[in-house]
Parts: sequence; C-alpha cells; structure tokens
Amino acid sequence: MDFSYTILIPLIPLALFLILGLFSKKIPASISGWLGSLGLGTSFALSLYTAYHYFMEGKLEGVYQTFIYKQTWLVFTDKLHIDLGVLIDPISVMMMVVVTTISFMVHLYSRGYMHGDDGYTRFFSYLALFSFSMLGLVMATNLFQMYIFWELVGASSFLLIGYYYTKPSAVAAAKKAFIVTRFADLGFLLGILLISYYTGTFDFQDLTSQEGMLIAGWGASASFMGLSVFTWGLILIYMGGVGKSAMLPFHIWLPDAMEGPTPVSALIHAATMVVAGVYLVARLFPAFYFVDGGFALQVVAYVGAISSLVAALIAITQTDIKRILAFSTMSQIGYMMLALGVSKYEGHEGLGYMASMFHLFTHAMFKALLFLGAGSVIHAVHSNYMKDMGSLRKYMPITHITFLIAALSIAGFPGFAGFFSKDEILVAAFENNKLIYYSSVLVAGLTAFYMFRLYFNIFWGEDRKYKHTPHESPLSMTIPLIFLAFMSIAGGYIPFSQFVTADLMPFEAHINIPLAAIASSVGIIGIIIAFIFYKKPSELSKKFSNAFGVIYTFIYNKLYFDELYLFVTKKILFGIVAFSASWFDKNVVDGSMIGIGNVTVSVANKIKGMQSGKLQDYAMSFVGGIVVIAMVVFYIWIS
Amino acid sequence: MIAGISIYDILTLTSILFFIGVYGFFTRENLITVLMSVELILNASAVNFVLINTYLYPDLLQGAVFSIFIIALAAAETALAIAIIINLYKLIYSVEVKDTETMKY
Amino acid sequence: MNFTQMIIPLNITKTISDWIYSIMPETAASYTIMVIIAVAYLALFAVAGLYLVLLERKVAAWFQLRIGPNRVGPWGLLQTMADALKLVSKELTSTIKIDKFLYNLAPYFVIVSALMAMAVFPFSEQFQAFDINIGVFFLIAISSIGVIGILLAGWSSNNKYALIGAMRSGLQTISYELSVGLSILTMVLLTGTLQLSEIIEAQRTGGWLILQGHVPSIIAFMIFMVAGTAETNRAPFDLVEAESELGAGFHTEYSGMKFAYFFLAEFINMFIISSIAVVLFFGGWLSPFGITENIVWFPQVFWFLIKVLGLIFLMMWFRWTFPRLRVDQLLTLEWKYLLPLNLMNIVLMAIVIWLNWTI
Amino acid sequence: METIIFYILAAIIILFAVASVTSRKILRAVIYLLFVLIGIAGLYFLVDYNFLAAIQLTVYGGGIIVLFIFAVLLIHHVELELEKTALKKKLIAGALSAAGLAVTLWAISTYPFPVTDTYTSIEVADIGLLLLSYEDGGFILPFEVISVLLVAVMIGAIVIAKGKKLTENN
Repeated sequence: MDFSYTILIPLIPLALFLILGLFSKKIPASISGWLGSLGLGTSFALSLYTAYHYFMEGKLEGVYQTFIYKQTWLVFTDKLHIDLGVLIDPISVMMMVVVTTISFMVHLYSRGYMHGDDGYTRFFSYLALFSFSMLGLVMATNLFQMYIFWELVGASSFLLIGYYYTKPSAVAAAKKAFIVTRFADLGFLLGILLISYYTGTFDFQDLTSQEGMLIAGWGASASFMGLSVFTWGLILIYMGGVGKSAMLPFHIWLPDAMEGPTPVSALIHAATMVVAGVYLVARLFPAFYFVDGGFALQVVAYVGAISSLVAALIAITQTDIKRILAFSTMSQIGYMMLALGVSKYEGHEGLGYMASMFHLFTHAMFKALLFLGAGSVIHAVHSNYMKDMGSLRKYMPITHITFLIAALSIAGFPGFAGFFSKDEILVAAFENNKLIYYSSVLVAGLTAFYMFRLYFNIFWGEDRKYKHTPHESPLSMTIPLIFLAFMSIAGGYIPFSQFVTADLMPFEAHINIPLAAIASSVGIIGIIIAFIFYKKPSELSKKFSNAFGVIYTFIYNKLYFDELYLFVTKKILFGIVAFSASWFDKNVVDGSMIGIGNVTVSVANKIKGMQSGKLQDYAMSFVGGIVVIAMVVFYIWIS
Repeated sequence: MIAGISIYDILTLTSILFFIGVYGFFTRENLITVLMSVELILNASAVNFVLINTYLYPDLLQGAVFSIFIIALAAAETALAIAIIINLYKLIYSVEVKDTETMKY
Repeated sequence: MNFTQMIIPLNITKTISDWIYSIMPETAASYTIMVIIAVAYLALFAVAGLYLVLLERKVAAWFQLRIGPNRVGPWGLLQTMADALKLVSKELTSTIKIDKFLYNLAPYFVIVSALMAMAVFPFSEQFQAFDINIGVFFLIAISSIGVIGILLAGWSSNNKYALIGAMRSGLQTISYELSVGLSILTMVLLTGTLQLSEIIEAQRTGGWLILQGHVPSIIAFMIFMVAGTAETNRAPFDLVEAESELGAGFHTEYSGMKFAYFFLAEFINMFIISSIAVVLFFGGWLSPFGITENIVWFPQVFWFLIKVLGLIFLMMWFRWTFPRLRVDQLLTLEWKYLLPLNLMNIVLMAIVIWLNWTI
Repeated sequence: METIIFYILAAIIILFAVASVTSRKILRAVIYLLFVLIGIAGLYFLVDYNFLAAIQLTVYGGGIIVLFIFAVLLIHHVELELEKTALKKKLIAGALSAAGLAVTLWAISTYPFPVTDTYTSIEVADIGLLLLSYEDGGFILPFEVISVLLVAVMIGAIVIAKGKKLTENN
C-alpha cells in the first residue's frame, strides 16, 4: 500500500502560506478567504480518504501496520541521524483527520468572522502556516522532526495570539505564551538530547518497538536519583507536553491566549495545538509504559488528574466566556492525560489509551463548536463577559441549538459524543486507580455545572439592553457550527476501539452501565444545580459565593498562580540572582573586556604615530631597516 | 676611463650623491623638492651604470643603454609627478607634504 | 679622452701655436692656447653680435624706405659701438624683493649657453674649436639649456609681465625645439653622422644636402627656418617680448649690461640657427660648385659667413614681413602642422634613402 | 689634467647637491640641481660618453628642469620661502644617511673590482644598433616599451594636469 500521497496534506497549507504571505498586499480579501478554505478543504478531503484507505486496508493479520516514508537529512553518526518524513499509523491518521477537519471548519468560519478586518489575508496565511506546522508535527517520524514542528507550532501560535498587535494585552499574551511554552520546550529539548545520547536514535519506531526489549535494555544504562536516565528523559519530554497542553504548572498562558481572535482559540487552544502534549505521550506510549514499570506514566496520570480538577474549579468562578472555555479545555486535556496515565498496553487493558484518543477526537469537535459558538455570540454582542449577555436564544436560534448540543456533549449527557468517550475514561480509571476515579467523577459534575452556568447565562437569564439588536451570524459561520454539532453527536458512535489502540490490535469495548449511570447522574445533578442558580436571574449564586468567601476569592484568582510566578521571576530571579549576575557581568566580564579594549586603544594611540601618512617617514624606516640588515649581512659575510 | 681616478673614487662620489638625495628625500617638506631629491638618487645610479661599464667592461654598452633607459624613465616619472602636483595644487592650494597625509592611521 | 686631441683642429694659425709652445712649458702652453681660443671666440662674437644689431637696423630701414643709423662713423658703422658704450656705462638697477642670485645669474645663463654652441661650428676646415662626434646633438642640447635663463629672468624679476613673458618663452622654446630637432634628424638620416665636420665632408662630393635630399630636404629646411625663428623668439614669434602686451617681456626689469647680454644673446642665437642651417643644408664652408676649392689662400670662412649672412637676412626679412601670432596660433602651428609634417617628412626621407633616390 | 677636472666636477656635484637639498628658495634649489646634472654630464664627457652627456643635457637640462621650473612658476611666488624642517628630523635623517653611506662605502672599499685597462671608443651608431638589435642581448623590446610608456605618460600627464575641467565637460 502506498501512502506517500499524504505528504500533500501538510504541503498544501505550506504552499497556501507562501502564496498568501508573500503576496498579502496583492491578493484581495475576497480571494484569499476562498483560497484558504479551498486549500484546507483539499487537505481535509485527502485526510478523510487517507483515513478510509488506512483503516480499511491497513491491517495485516489483525494488526495495524506502520508506514514510514522518510529522507535522511542531517547525519551525526551511522545510527544517529535526523530524518524528515511521513509516518502513517492509527493515531497520526486520526490526528490528521482532527486537524484538517477543525482547520477547514475554522477557515470557513473565519471568512465570516474576520470579514472586513485589515489583515484578512495575513490572518489566512498565519492559519495556513499553523495548519502546516500542526500536520507536520502529527506526521513526524522522529523526535527531532517533531521538535522542529513543535517549535513552528509555537511560533505560529505566537503570531496568531498576537494577531491584534496594536492591542498591548494581545502582545503581552503572545509573549507570555511564547515564553512559557519555550521554557517548557527547553525540557523537551533536554529530554531529546538525553534520550538520543543514551539510545543513539531519534526514531519513534526504534524508541517504541513493540517488544519493549530495547527499552528495557536502555533503562538499565544509568540512573539518577533512583530513577533511570531514560525515565528522566521521558519526564523532561513530558515537560514539553505539559507546556504545550497547558497542564499544571505551565497552564498560565492559556487563559491569556484568549486575546487572539476566537477562531484561533477554537483551532489552536481547543482542538489541535493544546492536545499536542497528549499526542506526544501517546506517540511514545510504549516507552512511557515499559520503562521503570511506568513511573513516568504515573507522573502523567497525576498531573492530568490534578490539572483537570483545578481547572474545573477555576472555571466555575470565571466570568469571561472564553476564559471559562479555556479552563474547560485545560480540564478536559487533564482528562485525556489521566486516561493515558492509567492505561495499560495490551488488548482491553489498553482501554485508557483508546479512551484518551477517543476523548481527544470528540473533545476537538465539541470544544471547537463551543468556541465557535462563543465567537458567534461575541460577534453579536461585542463583549466577552457574561454580564453583557442574556436571553440570546431569541436572537440567535442556530447558535443556541448548536451550543446546547455541545454543552450536553461535554457534560456527558447520555447519547452525545462526550458521554461515550468520558465513560471509557472513567472505566479505565476505575479499573486502575480509585483515587483518580473519584476525582474524575467530581470533575465530570463540575464540568456539567460550569458549562450550563455558561449556557444559561448566555441564552437565558435577563434580557440585557443591547445597543444593537443581536442577530444571527451569517451563513459562513453557521454552517461550520451545524457540521460540528452533527459531529458532536455522531462522533460518539464511531467504534474507536476498532481503530486506535495502544498495541495496534483492535478490540471490543463495551459501555459499563453502572459506571456510566453514576457519571451521567452526576452530570445531570450539575446541570440541575446550574438550572436552579442561573435559569432565572437570582441572588442564589451570589449567596453561595459569599458563603465560601476566602475559598471563592482564592479560586476566582486562579489559585494565585500568576502572582506566584511573578513573585518567583520578579523578586527571586530578577532581584537576587539577576542582580548578582549583572554585577558580575558588569564588573568582571565587561570590566576585563573593556580593560582589554582600553589597553588596545591606548597602545594603538601610542604606535599609530608611526603611521603618519608621510612617505618620507616610511622611507626613513625602510632605509634604516636596510642599513641594519646590510650591516648584519656584512658582519656575517666578513666573519 | 679617467686617468688617475680609480673606480673607488667614482663610486665614493656617486654614493655620496645618492645619500645626499636620500637625505633630501627625508627632510624636504615640499613635494617638488622631494621629487628633486629623487632625481638626485636616480642620477647617482645612472652614473654608476655608466662608470662601472667603462671601468669593468669597456667592450660592452649595456651600462650606457641602461643609463639611457633610466633617463627616459626619469623624464616620464617627472612629467607625471609634476602633473599630479599641479593638480593637487589646484585642489588644495598646497604642495606641502604635511597637507597630503590624509591616508594616515 | 686626450685633451691635446681637442686642440689639434685649431690650425687656424699653426704658427702661433708653434710659437707659444716654443716659449713655454708644454702644460702652460696648452692652457695659454685654450685661453687664447676662448678670448678669440668671445671677441669674435661680441663684434658679430654688435654688427648684427646694426645690420638689423639697416635692413629695417631699407624695408621701410629710410636710411637708418648714419651719424656715428661712416654709414653709421660705429652706431652700435656707441650704443654698447652707453649700455655699459649705465647704472644697474633692480626692483625690490627679487631673488638676487637668480636675477643676476639669468643673463649669464643665456649668453653662456649661446656662446657654448659656437664652440662646435666649423667655420672653415681648420677653424673649429671642438669637433665632437655628436656635434649636432650637442647643439640641440645646448640650445635647450638656454631657455632656463629666460625662465629664471622672468621669475626672479618679481614682475608679472616678466613672468608671463618667461612662461611664453618657455612653452614656445620647448615646443619648437621639437621641430628643430626633428628637421635636423631628417638631415642626419641623409648624412649618417652627427659630427659636423663629417657632415660637411659628405657634401664635398655629393653636393649640398638640400640638393642631395631634394624634396624632404627642402621641407626640412623650411620647417627648420620657421622653427628656428621661433626658437630665437624673433618676429613673427616674438610674443615673449611683445611690447604692446608685456612691456619688454622677461627682461623688463633689466638694465645696462645685463640687458645687453639678453639683447646680444638674441642675435647670437640668430647666428647659431643660421649657422646650423648652413652646415646642414648649404655645405658649410664649401664654396658653391667648388669654385674656390683649389685656391689655397682663399679663406673658406668667407663662404661660411656669406651663407650665414644670407640666412640672417632671410630671418630679418621675416621680421618685417609677417605680423605677430597669438599664443594659441603659435602652438597650433607647431603641434598641429609642423610636428606631423615633420614626422611624415622623416619617413619620406627614410624612404628616399632606402630606395637610393638621392641625387 | 683629467684628474683635476674630475675633482672639480666632483666638488661641483657634491656642493650643489648639498645646496639643492638644503636651500630654502625653491627655484634656487632647482638651479642647483641643474648644476649637479650639468656636472654629471661633464662626467660623461670625461669618460667619452658624449652621446649620453648630450642626452643628459637635453632630457634633464632641457626637459626635466624646465618642467620643474614651470611647476615652480605656476605654484610659487618669488617671495615665498620653503618651510623649515624640524631639527630633530634633520638629525635623524642625517644620521640615517650617514650610516647608509658608511655601510655602502665600506662595502665598496672591501670589494675587489676587476678593473680592465682596455679603452674602446664609443660610437653613437653602436648604441643605436644595440638599442634596435633584436638579436641576443639586443634592447629592441625595452626600447619599444619605453616609447609606449612615454606616449602613455604624455597622455596621462595631460589628463591629470587638466584635472577637473575635463571631467566636468564629460
């Protein structure tokens, strides 16, 4: 079977980026939108075809095959070399579909949302660049190629967050996102270097070879603080994933990143880029699972669980609708992480892995839908805050229905996509770690509560005095909403366990009825509480928040994480470390350099008089030299 | 050859002339006078050519021929140098060595 | 080189030489003879110069249909003697802020270089002081030095007219020296030697060179006379001392004897140019068609002087016939007409000799 | 007698050379230089290189010195004096020149020159034939190169001395 045509999937966005970027002044806005949508549509169609082709015919004796097309690029040693290429296996195909789908939808949506903006063409060129980078990341054949695209994704994310570069807050947010993820990527790079140094390879195929023999061998090579170097490398790599996926403690950039245009949030900060961390862990899953009995995987699980809980708590108190969605995203990605963390490798044991990927897929659909819907609302009322909204169901019926579908889906209401994927995760957690299971159930309830708090606040509640009467968004924006709403329901009925598994062998997954009932009832309780609190304008919620007092304030301020970081950077780093470092730099390093310079200058001033520009002076030295040489020669000659 | 005069006398004479020219080249402050010192140096060597030819190889003429070439080259060199000096004077109204040292440092 | 060789050609009066050698030791005698030769030449040219001045005035008068000097002596023959006396007795004045050394040096420069040229002329077969093997070239060399005196005079006078006159003189002399040299070179091609006595010898059998070389020789003669006139700064090329423009040119500030030197040098230069022409074109002291060749007592110098006077008369004739040129016309004439013509003429002469077309 | 003449010439040459490099009146320096050149021409006469002497007089006396005088005439006034050279510089230059002279004279005095006593008369024709000879040891090539060089120098000197005007018209 030949999958080399898949290289076109990332190359089409690249070509789009070059065309739109280089000729952004020449191409009229009307054409660039269509051009971008058309290109991504082609990629979308191609990846759908790839998925069909692969999942139908990619099996050999019941095992999904891995197809690799690559070209050696930089050679360090015989074994250690950097390749560029395309890797086709279940998760990469699945990710391709997710990325191209969301990207295509966002392109369609942006044609309406960004209409009339000055940098219209520039926006589409950035979008194309991001799509290219994300697809390249997904299809990377080795760690280093992945790192290259990882950074490209970061760069295009920076460009898109700072798209409104005249707004200081947008610029600051772009900078923050870039710096925080860069810091995390430092860990990623260190991990790559560490692992490649000990294993002598970057290749995913070698690193995740099914038998695990090689991995076990490497693990014994050296140890540090009781753990093998390989585990440390994996934890460092996971640090990069934590940064990209906005897990604790690197989550602080995600809320601020909502300064970017809403389609960008939908594409990058809900569906694709932020799940890169999950994808990374999934990609290296055998290594995580086998090395040191899965210690690194434990770390993944706990980080995911804690992030999920904390994010859900914070989301309850927020008032900016995009921030609520941002924390919700963080919470859901925590879900995926913990699912991976509690997963095992073979057959039905690998349920968590499958569930994580499943949830990734469904979450991409409904979270993109939520963001796009929020974008539609913001488009209508020109505000991000819930206090400016209310009773919008009358004005925006399509947005209202699609948003409701997405909210039900994320809340795990039976029959919707989120219900199925979340159920699988809870089953996996229940089977492996009870503590994580209880926390997950709590998060499920909280999710339902804050999501419906959002829903009721926007579409029900008090009818505000709108300056302009809100109206339904144009067709270009509603079509993606409808499509994604359809996917938010239908996505759950895809038999994922047949396609995406840890050991590449399909198995049958069943719904665990008791666990599903517990989860859905918890979700429904959350919805009911939200209904009571927010269906009608009431003082109830305020009373509750007052009752919790300090805790409420603590959570409302996002657990003071930003302030903690500021304290660490400003006071400790800049105040103590940087001060002494700068003193050393100014007085010792600069001092010696300036001293050398000063000595050179003064010596030069002394001797530059010789270079008087007068031919006569030069001739004088010349003759003097000749006389001396002649004397020496004669002396030798005579003696 | 000159009766009663050895080649050492003549070479002494030309050496003295040569180093007078060198001294002038070092000390003169005006471009024209510097050029004149160069002429002295050239002449000293031309005389050497001719006289060594006369004293050592009277049958040959190479010394005289070289002397002729030296004179021709001196004429060419002087013509060009004086053209340059006059042009310099047009530009900066000075032909002093100290005014023409902008290439220093 | 043996210095006694130099004295041998001086057979003008072998008896005097013998007599001196008989009464003195040999070294003293040779010095004495050298001094006598020098004095004789000086005297000869002082007189010649004086009478050329007279001749000039007479010719001028003749051309202008008047009598000319006629009061002092018979037919005014002593007029220039009187003028010379007057000049000698005059006060030597000078301006302030001059370069004294150069100011005084200049006239001697001019007169000495003029007199030095005389040394190599063969007035007759034996009357030649210095028969050098590069005689013609020596003449060119000496005449090229003379201009330095004029330049010095003009510069050291601290007078702008003098300076302008000197500059004009310089460029004129340098330019026309080229034509003089090249026309002489044309004739040297014909004779194959630079030695003046041999040049004359070559004409004894084959006839005068102006006839031997026919067309190129005649062209060369014409160019030589034009260029020679210019080199002596005479009219119509007397821009150097154009009275209407520059006062008296480079010798404006000179008076008395120093002025007389310049004045005399001009006439001696005229004599020199004519003498070169006579030697190169008209057979020197050879008599026309050898008519007096066999008459032993007949002075050969007579023919030389007659021919020279004839050419001097020609140059005076120029003076009173042609109007003065402008500087640019002067240079145009030399560089655009005479020089190319001269170069072609040399080639023509070379062809004539190569094909043996000489008469 | 030739010895006496040689010493007179040597005295002239050295005295006027010294005068030429020390005089503070520029045109006087030029004239002193002329005297040096004439003295050298005298040396050539003395060794019977009459042709060379005439060339020396023509080219140096009539050409180069006149060029110098012209340059002086164009850019100097009679009342101007040249700048004094610093005594220190004079001393250094004098010491250097004296050292160089000492080394040279030492070298000359220690070298045994193989002097021959034969005497051959020099004819102009010989020099001319050697200059134009294209056989072994002939100088036809340098001679032609020199002529080309002289033409080039003539054109170059005209272009340079004309200076600005030429370029402005272009």
